Amino acid sequence: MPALTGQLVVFGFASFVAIAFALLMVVQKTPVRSVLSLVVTFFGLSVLAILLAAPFIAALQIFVYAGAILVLFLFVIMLLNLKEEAADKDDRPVQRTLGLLVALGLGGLLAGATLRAPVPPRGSPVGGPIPMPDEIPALGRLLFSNYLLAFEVLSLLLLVAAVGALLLSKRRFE
Amino acid sequence: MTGVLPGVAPMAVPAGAFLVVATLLFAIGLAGALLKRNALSIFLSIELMMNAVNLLFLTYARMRGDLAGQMIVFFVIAVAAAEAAVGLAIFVALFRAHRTVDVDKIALLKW
Amino acid sequence: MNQLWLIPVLPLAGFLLNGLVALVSSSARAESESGADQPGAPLPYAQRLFHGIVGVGSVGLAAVLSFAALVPYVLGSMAAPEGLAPVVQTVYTWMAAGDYTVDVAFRLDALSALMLSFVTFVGTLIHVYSVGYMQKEEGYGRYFSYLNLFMFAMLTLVLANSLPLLFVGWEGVGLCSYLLIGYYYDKDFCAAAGKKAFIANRVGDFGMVLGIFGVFALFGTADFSFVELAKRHVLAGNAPLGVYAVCLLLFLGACGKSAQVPLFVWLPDAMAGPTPVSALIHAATMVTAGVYLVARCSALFVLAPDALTLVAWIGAGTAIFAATIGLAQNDIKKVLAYSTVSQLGYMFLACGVGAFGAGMFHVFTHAFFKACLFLGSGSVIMSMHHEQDMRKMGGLAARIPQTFRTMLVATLAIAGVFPLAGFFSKDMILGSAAASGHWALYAVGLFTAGLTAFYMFRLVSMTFFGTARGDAHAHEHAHESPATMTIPLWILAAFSVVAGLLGVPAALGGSDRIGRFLEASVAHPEIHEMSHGLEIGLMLLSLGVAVTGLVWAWRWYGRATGPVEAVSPQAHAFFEKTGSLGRLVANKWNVDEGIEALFLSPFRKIGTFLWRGFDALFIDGIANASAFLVELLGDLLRFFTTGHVRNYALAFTLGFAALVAYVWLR
Amino acid sequence: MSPALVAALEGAAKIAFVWGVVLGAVLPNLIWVERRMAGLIQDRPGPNRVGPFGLFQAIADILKMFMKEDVVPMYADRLLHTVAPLILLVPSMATFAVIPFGSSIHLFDRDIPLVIADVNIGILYVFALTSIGIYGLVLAGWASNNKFALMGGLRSSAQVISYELAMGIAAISVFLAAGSLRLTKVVEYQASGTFLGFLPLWNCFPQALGCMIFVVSAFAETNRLPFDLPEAEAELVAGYHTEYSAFRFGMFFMAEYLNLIAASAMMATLYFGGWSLPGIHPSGIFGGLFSIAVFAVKTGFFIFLFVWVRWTLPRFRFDQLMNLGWKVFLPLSLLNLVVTGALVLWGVI
Repeated sequence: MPALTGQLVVFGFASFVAIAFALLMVVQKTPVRSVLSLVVTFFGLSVLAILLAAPFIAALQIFVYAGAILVLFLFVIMLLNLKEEAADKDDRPVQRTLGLLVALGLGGLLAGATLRAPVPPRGSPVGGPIPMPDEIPALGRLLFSNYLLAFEVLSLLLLVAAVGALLLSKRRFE
Repeated sequence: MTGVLPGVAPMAVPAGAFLVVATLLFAIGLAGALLKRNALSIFLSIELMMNAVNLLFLTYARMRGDLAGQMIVFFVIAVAAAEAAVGLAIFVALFRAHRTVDVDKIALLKW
Repeated sequence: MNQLWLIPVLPLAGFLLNGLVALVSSSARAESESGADQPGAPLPYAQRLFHGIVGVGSVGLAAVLSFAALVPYVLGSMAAPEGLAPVVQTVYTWMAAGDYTVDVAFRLDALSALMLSFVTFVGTLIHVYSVGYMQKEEGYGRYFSYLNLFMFAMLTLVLANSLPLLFVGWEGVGLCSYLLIGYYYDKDFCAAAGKKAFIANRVGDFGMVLGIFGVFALFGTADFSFVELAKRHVLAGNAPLGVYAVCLLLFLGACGKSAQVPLFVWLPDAMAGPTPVSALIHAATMVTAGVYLVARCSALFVLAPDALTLVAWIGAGTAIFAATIGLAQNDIKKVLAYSTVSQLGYMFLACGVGAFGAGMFHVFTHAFFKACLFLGSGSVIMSMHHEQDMRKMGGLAARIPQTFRTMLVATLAIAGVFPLAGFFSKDMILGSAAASGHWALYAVGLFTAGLTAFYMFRLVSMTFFGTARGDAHAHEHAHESPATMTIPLWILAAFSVVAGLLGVPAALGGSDRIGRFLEASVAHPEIHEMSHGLEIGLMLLSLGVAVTGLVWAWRWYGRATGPVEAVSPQAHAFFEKTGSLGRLVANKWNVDEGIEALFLSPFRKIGTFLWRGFDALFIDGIANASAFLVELLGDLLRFFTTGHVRNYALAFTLGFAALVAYVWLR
Repeated sequence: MSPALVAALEGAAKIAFVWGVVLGAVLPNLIWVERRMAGLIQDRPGPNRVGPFGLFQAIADILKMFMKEDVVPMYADRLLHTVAPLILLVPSMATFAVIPFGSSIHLFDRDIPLVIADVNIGILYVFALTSIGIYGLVLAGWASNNKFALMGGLRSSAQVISYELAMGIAAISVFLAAGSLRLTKVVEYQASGTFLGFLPLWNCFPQALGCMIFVVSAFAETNRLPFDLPEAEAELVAGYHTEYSAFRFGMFFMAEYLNLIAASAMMATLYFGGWSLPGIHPSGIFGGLFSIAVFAVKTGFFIFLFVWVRWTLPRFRFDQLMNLGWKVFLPLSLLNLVVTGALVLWGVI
């Protein structure tokens, strides 16, 4: 089935891009470039999301994450004029090696755990080809029924965060 | 209302592959968070970790064929927005006070 | 009459109005710097007029309304053979818990009608009297607002249709009593007296609250329909053990409010308040609330005859106990205070022998002559420039003739001289005690009647007869009180004469109207019939005892010419002869000291122990030890607290990894 | 041929058609139109030497840009400096993928919908791409290592983010009425009935306020006058592309025009019925072509409006711009949302 292999190819490419640019983000010394690498990673992730029948989330990922949150990062970086990370050597070698080991170890652990963990199937997905039918109305109905409380709390959280951010970044004149 | 994912084709890519990619990205983000010294870079790494988890949720949603996972991702993204706003505001305040965002030069979380 | 709720609400409105104006004006006066408005200076005339009109007007209007309500009721009730059914008026639902609700509902029946009549009437007179008595006082507005608040609470208490609402009024009058006793709050002993009253009442209220709970537990309701339920129990002839407990608990509350042994100690001290307050609250109305409560719950009490007997003995004991103390008091108001305690004992004695109607009758008559006596003493005190010691008075009869005459009438009434009010009510009590077969109680009551006559005439003699003692200057300037004070005196004196006619017993050709009227509301366990001959004989006996007391007092004190230290040589000699017993009586049986030794001092010691031994050593020790432990731990953990966020993140991640490993390998 | 291959071919053909028309026909002529219009409005001839009526002026301009020297400033971030114009250009080209440029056309026994990708997240897709475009502006300013450029970049991104909010909320009203994020559904909805009995059900009528906000915000989003603060010559030389020359500058130029065209197409689609015309529904191949023509005329009108406004209105001050966006448009767009919600609830639209 050519469509399926096509999906495989897309998956392979997208995950390669995501992982490669994620690595690049970590290795990168210039914060601006780190941000850009992460943006590319998000594009890869968003393609993966489309493969997972979540185009709405994919668009949201780009719209909110790449388009708003990371731009905010960029702004702050420019505001603070962070050209390059401090050139002096990392004077915490223990932290460095241990951190790397722990990250790798935990990554392996999690990979093993997630692969072993059984996922109770809710019902085998069936239906037409991708692009799939509209899932947005179903999401909307869920949002305003089962998740209404979470939604309202979230709106409150956003308000508080906005006020908090405003207060924190305000210059205080003595 | 049931939250069942509207009918989609069987997965062409094995779900395990998505899980592996997600954990890999999580591990990379974790390494970044532990190794970077610039507060902003650490924050970026945390964002990457959150997105890796998002991918995991999406995969499970696809595997189970319902929308709960996508819903959670929706909320995670919204919370991330709030978190970014406050976090970055804190960094700006921090930079004003210390002229640096190198976390190794700031040891205020003591006593 | 469906404006029952207006009766308590009117004084409440008066309280709010007076209180507000008083508050505003006092803060304004505190701010003003001008010399004319020195603190302590009386209020300007216009403001006094306002306070007086609002204070007297609201209560007077309530009185008019209540008479409009109760006159048709009383007439209808007298006409109907079984009496009229109670009028119950629900204002709104106060609280609802499950299917049980407490309404703010007012009830007009024979009992509350009787109380209502003299509470509003005497209350109005005392308000009028206060206008004259308090005119030189700084806190004129405050005084009237408190007095109005008291009227509101008392009327709520009287009209309440349920125990919880009655309790609101109960606490309300307690609060006002406290406020008014401590009216001169800048004097230490006044403030202390207020606290004493409040705390003694708390002991009683504790029982009262438990009693209300008990009633609810027994009958499933706390409004006065439980009386009907209790009556049915009488018919069924079975009284649960809980009834005893509830009766005793409610009686404990009544003891506190009505100053019975052992909770009577607060009432004499309460004389620290202004005299009209003593007249209204500590003689005529509030203190009778306990009797009212017992009468209200009479159907319950008759289920527990042993409890009733206890009530009778407590009452009798209080009566004679307080009367003996009254013999040796020199403060004019103190004598009246102990007299009040003694008379309240009489009332409980009546209730205890099952003659609730007689008890309430005595409440009714007592209100008039005791109010008259208190107001008269106030008039005396005022004319003597705030001198309360009778030893420094004497010979005032010519100086203040109106006060003298009214007080003399009231004294004869309380002494039980035929045909004044006290005679009928007191003899109804004594007769009931005798008729129920409690001859010992009768004897105590009779003896107390003699003592009453003695100490009351002693008071009159020391004050008005004989020669002027003490400050000659004060005597020369003694003058009669203004009309606002003498007119209430005359009215009360008149009622002291005629109030008893409501209850002329059958033996004297009357029909005991009040007793029949009250039958609808109070229980009457069994009817003891006495022959009219025996009844008249007993009456003559008590009259004889009373006259003996009067004559004795006249002999000892009537022409007393002794010095201030020993006014009457005979009395002095008598007390010398009785030695320690006499000293004991003169010292109020050392009750206060006894309470101090029995309760207060041990409690203080326990408190000190708990403070020094338990709190300081044990509790603080625990706190300090845990603090020390935490500090030790903190010193250990300080090593890990580098302050670097990356270390923390690493530790956090390690912990998380361990968790994942555990979950996986489990 | 397998269905997948047919679908792929069909998609490729549509992409070729759309980009061909946009890049090959509209874009060069737009340059000419703008310059000629400027001349007309400013009472001067405008370019009239190259070809008839100066029609080939655009080609000459493009050739000039290709041939000029490509300068990268010494302390610039070379990589980002190169990438920035591309980041700006690519999203603006990708926007066209979801805009339905006609109803459908019957060819080779198949109904071919005249839209490259009819995705269910249509409007969201457009906004996502718009928000990505910001990176181009910011990075161009940052990478140039020039304070004017940086200021321009920051300004433009602040401006775009601010107006994106009002624009997005205005657009929410549109798909609230249409009941779908899919742009084809939005157009079909507008073609489906009448408003108040005599007006076409174009969103510009029931949502006149939203339409106005969207149009004005689109001017701000595309950095066109009167909102071209980022490149305000008088203050910032040329804003974020101060340090760009030759073909890199050409890419910015191109991106601006592409954005303009895309914005015009979006306005036509969201508020003016897209390819539909009330009362006229021709069928067959002609029907498809007719709908394309209708869409082209509507889009063309808005392109003309852009040009017209540019040469007519003066520039805003930056604080005025921000005030307008946050204190006027944002509340008004919320009001529009509420009103539209009420209309939908009561079944008026």
